[in-house]
Amino acid sequence: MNFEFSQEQNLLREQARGFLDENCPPSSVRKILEGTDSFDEVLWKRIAELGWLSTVIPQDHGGLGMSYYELSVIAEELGRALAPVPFSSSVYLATEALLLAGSTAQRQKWLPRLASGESIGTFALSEQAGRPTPSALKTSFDGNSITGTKIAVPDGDIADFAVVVARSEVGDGATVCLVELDDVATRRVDVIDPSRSHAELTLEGSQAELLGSEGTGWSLVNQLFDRAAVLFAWEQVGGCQAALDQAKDYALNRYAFGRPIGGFQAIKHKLANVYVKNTLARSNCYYGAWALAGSEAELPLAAATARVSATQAFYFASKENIQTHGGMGFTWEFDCQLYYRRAKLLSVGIGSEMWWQDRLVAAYEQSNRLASA
Amino acid sequence: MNFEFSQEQNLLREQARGFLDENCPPSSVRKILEGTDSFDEVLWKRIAELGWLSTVIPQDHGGLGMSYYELSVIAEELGRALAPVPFSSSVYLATEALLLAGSTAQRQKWLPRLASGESIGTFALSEQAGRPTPSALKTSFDGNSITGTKIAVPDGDIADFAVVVARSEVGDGATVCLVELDDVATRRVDVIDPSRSHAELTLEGSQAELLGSEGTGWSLVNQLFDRAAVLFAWEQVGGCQAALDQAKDYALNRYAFGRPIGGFQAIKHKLANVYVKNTLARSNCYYGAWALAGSEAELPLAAATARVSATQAFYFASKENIQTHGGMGFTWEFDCQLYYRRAKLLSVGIGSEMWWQDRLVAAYEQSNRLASA
Amino acid sequence: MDFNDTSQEAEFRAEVAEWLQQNVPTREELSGLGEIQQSKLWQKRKFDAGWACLRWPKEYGGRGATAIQSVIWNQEESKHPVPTGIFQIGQGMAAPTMMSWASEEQKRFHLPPLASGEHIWCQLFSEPSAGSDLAGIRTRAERDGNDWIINGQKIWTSGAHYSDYGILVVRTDPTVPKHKGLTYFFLDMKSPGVEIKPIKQISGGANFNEVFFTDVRVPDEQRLGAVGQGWQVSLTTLMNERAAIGGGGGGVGFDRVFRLAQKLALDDRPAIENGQVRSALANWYCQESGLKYTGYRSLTALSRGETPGPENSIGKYVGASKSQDMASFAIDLLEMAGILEDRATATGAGIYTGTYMNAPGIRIAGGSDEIMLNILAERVLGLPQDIRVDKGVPFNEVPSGSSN
Amino acid sequence: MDFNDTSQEAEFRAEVAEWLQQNVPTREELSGLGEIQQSKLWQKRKFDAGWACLRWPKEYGGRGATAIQSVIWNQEESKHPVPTGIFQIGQGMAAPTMMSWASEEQKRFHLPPLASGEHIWCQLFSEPSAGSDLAGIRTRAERDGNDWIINGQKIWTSGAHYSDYGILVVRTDPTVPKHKGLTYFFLDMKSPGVEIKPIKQISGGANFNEVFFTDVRVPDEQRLGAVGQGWQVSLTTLMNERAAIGGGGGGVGFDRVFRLAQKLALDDRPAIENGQVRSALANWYCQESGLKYTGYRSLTALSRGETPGPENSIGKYVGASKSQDMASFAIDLLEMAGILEDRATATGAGIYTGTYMNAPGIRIAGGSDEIMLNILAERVLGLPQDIRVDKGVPFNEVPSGSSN
Repeated sequence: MNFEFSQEQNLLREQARGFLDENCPPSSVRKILEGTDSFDEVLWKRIAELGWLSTVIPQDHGGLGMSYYELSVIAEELGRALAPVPFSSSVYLATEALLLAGSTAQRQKWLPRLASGESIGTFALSEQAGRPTPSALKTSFDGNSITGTKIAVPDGDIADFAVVVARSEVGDGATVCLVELDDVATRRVDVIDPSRSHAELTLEGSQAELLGSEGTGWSLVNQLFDRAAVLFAWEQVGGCQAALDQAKDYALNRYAFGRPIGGFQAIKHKLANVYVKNTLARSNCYYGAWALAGSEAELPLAAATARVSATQAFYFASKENIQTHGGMGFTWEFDCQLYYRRAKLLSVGIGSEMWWQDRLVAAYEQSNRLASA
Repeated sequence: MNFEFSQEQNLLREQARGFLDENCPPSSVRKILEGTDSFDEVLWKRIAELGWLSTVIPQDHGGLGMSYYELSVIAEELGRALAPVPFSSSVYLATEALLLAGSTAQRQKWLPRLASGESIGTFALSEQAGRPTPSALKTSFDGNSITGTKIAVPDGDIADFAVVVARSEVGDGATVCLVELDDVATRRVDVIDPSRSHAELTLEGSQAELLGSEGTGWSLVNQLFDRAAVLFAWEQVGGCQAALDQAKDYALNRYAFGRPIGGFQAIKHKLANVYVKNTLARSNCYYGAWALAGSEAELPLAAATARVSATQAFYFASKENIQTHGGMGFTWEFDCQLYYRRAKLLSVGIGSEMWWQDRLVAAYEQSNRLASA
Repeated sequence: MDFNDTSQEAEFRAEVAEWLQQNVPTREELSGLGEIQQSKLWQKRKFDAGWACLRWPKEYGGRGATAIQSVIWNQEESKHPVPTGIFQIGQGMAAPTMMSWASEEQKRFHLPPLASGEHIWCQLFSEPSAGSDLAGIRTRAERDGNDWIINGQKIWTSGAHYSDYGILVVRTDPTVPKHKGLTYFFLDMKSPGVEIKPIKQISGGANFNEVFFTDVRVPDEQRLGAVGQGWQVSLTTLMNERAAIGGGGGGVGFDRVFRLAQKLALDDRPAIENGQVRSALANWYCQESGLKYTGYRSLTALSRGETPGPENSIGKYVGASKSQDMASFAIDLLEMAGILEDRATATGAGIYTGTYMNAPGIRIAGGSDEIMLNILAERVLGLPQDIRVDKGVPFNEVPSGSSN
Repeated sequence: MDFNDTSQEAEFRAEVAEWLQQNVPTREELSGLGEIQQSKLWQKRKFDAGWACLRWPKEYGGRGATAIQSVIWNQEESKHPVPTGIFQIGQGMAAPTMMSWASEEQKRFHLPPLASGEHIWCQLFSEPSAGSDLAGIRTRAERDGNDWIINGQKIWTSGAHYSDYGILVVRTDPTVPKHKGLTYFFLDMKSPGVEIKPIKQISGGANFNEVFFTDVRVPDEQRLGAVGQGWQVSLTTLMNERAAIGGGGGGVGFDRVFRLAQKLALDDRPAIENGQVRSALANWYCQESGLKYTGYRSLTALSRGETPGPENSIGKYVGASKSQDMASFAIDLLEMAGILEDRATATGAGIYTGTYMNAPGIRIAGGSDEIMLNILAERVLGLPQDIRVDKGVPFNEVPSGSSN
């Protein structure tokens, strides 16, 4: 029994933190937020050089073949640094989709490129406002080409290919395709956190190939979401911790009524409550990482638990960080906004808190059915 | 435009408060809580003498024919005093049911007796755990007699008659009957707040007469609940205020670390939050009283709004009152428990917070449909 | 208790409604004008017809109306899309302070142009190191003959760039405890040495400014109250601020989220049918309704001649977090589309994200949540004040950490 | 990170499981015995076989086992319905204090009977006017030759009526600041002048007592630490208290409410299908799961030789309110049947109301919510302590209002 990261993993964390402190300070995030670039290309190249993109990709596909514990460590640090790069799209979504359902040819073609950073992948599901369901999908796939519009696709303007969910008349109602984006019309759209770019994809008979098999797409989306949820949750927990650190530092150094505001119980108890939520979320992320690293059966419940608690914790930490800063926290100049924006972006990225609460209870029901069967 | 009680109504409040301070101190409540009596019979007689039972009963049925504003004032004061008498059962439920649906003969027979306190009435709906629905009702009525078991009937052991909801094969699925309880087996049951007695009624072909018409019972239950909800909410708001007063007094007089605990922000902000919830609930009760006094169309929404906010406020005020008292609040000897018990009793008495949240949204949907039609 | 008008009230309402009907500026009249010109046009028209600042005495440009008449006016005016916001600080905060503290001559000179919209005023109170602790301001005023010379910096000044005058609190004696060394002035915003810089907010807007003072001269005649009495004068302003912003947080309201939930699908059914959605909506309705009727109760008190008290702090305190949480919830309901701010892409895009980004400011402006709770605890419930380590300490000896 | 046992751990677990299988008392053995006798029987059996107080050194009656072995033992033992609670204070709080502060002779004399269950100890710390402010106790001890004479009152003493010994903090010097005038003793609970009265709780139970001291003599040999050093000795006890109660609030757990929601109907469908029910359940699951794995992380730290820190305060803080709200919610789900405490009337009746009535005590006992938040803010986050008006003030000059 051992419920901590190993020494090697903690060493990786130290290295990652040191690297990001240097190569991804808040000013880098702000540069993307305020500028026209879609992502920090220099940072992305360096991350690729460090091998982070290839962490869980098998060695025979150009990866490091390490475990999800290492990837969790990296995710937390990227979340902490609010890194403005397409890591979640390319690694947690596109890479995982290929690992889950890619044919040998697809894996051989794409995994080495994803591992090296030569290609960026993403995932496109949403077509309209509201929670996606198979029956509401309009995008159609005829075996070779795909037609439909996908909104709010993360990194859609910079990705080389997208894993796209289309309607299916058979099976679970959905089919997943791989679409190269060279000839696809993409339009960058404004989102709540401009440090992470999003685009609308207009697919008009674009060439597409099946990923997995027809009519099993919805099941694949669910498996993919469970895996990505753990890694998104680690990013969120990293953000939680950074927001708490920022609030605490400010509360120690800002004086009112002749003393640091961190000495007033209103602030002390607020930040203690942030700490409590962060700690519970982090512990649930440990559980999630363990399930992702090995236990298929426990993954749906563990992933939902990590995801719900991390989403709630980041919203709370980021809004109370602004509140602790008072008026200064509401200025563009201060970095509080970066966490608050990212909190909301990450919270709907792969489905909202509500959606994951529902999935959590469904997973518990399922695990009970299995236990009693 | 005028959104306050009149001078006469405020005078009534002062009189009621003075009367209850004298005749219903916490020690009276505790006597019923700890003893074997079902209610404070002396207090009940005095309340009857004051005419409170007859407030809204028309003068030609032995009542005072006053408005629901006066009854709201009385309800708030009874709630504040936690009066251990069958007022809510007899006045908000049984009397209202007769006013809503009683035949001339039924009104002539029962209203004068309810007005004078000679008879106590109650209302019996629940048969099992969970939210009652027409389709789940098992109690049957054949036109003359009724058979079934009703659980957790307030004042069921002391009431002279009960308004009982039975299954119906026609209309809205329910029929309401009036059942005299002389020959009905009643068994007092233990409940969370023993200062208000409850009983199980076993109806085995007991004589019963129709109240209203067959197959309109569920609609009657809903109308009755809307009316009772406003009055329950006023009792709850009275309890909120008393719990806050108790907490505030203690916080001013209890010292820790060399100063009153009411000077610590943890306690200050806690009690300020209690005050905020109480104030919003009270304002919603004003709205409810106004709708009950005259506006049929707005009543469902106003009643649900008053009820939900008062239920939430009383739970919060009563639990944080204990918390403010620390260990002393957890002792049997202190009166904090009286509010905490009553809060939960009142919160499910005519349907839980969840139920009323659902009703609130339904009422809003309905008022929108009406507005757009 | 009666929501309906008395017959006099109904008559007054009809008169107001008719005048508005005939005098609200048309689109043509407003076209080509900026927001400030539009506001000034409308204010002047009201003033000329005797409908400006209804409760003010006639000699200062008002109508001498009752509180309830003023409420009726506001209710009727709010039915028309007319711009009114830019006069709020001058008419709602500076003017009541002038009425209490200025000379008769000053009142007759300054109040009519405030009522007519000719002059816009702003408020120069907060400083970078004095927010919640407002009495901890550092901007200095030093006497020089008949003038005072002001040096320092103010922040969070709405409308400084288009204001004619400002109300100003400064420190005239740093060697006495903080509340005792303050003095209150009003000044011409065009005075030499006044420099105004907009502050960009996290929401992207720039509704506030920093205002820098470099050797700005203000004549002693523009002092309100005695030297050292600035805190008491400020309290007049602040009490009126609370009444002015008491209404709530603005932004996304219940009805909008309700309609969104009716329209959006959740697992192929209308989202409004989901129990979690219903419960959240019900709670917000209770808050909105509770604030509305709390406001009505305050109006009734006002119409009876009572002063609205600190209980008005409830509105902003409850309303701000409600807006924030409703916006966050609405974004969640929209799922992936919720983050879009691109009106070309999604219907209603930007409305919820806009409120999400604005709400944190409402939780802070005009007294943070924490200050509101302190006010309620101390002034309504009578609980003790916080322990004050700076009490009785000369201002220049109070610890200030790195925040100075 | 690995939840599974190493091979040595698995071997140890098998050994434990087998011994438990063969030695847990049968129903027949326990029948006719009260809870205390049952507990003593089981404790003695464990002690005789070397399975009592595993982490203690062998010479004091333990096994000298590792932290992880102790965890494995607890996990396996908890699978059997054996009574263990009455020894918690003695073994979990008094014993660690003795180990740090008592003489070798005292340890050899007192620890083995604690391990064997022969002696039960209680804790005499809180007083009516000293709860959160524990160092504000007033019970006096005055020196008389080789004895100390104790007068005063303690409160919230679990098990005082069946305890053999008690650990006790008293004031030996009221003229110095409060933390400096305390001294720590242990005493024989059968000493003349000790009077014990049960306290009835709002939940109806009486798990706690008031203990009155009238001229109770305690030999100076039973002092732990120096005169005036009582606060430091108390901290040893309190740190262990926090670790002991860190596990959470007890009462109604997630799985029970989940099953209730599966079973109950809501609008003629299983309640578990309702979105509000699902959302509430999901949030509680996240809390329970988060506490569980936070606990595992502490165990891992423990097994690496680290001391569990104040972050253990989270368990009780989160768990208590969770229990309270879950019980309240379950009662609501049951609707009118929720208030029944009559087992004849309703299945599971009394379980939710019982937790509802018990939870407020958990939010207070062993450090209130507010104290827990202060501990987390100060000791984990490093935020400043509250302003202390009693700091450096002689205890008998500290304002105490009407609470003395």
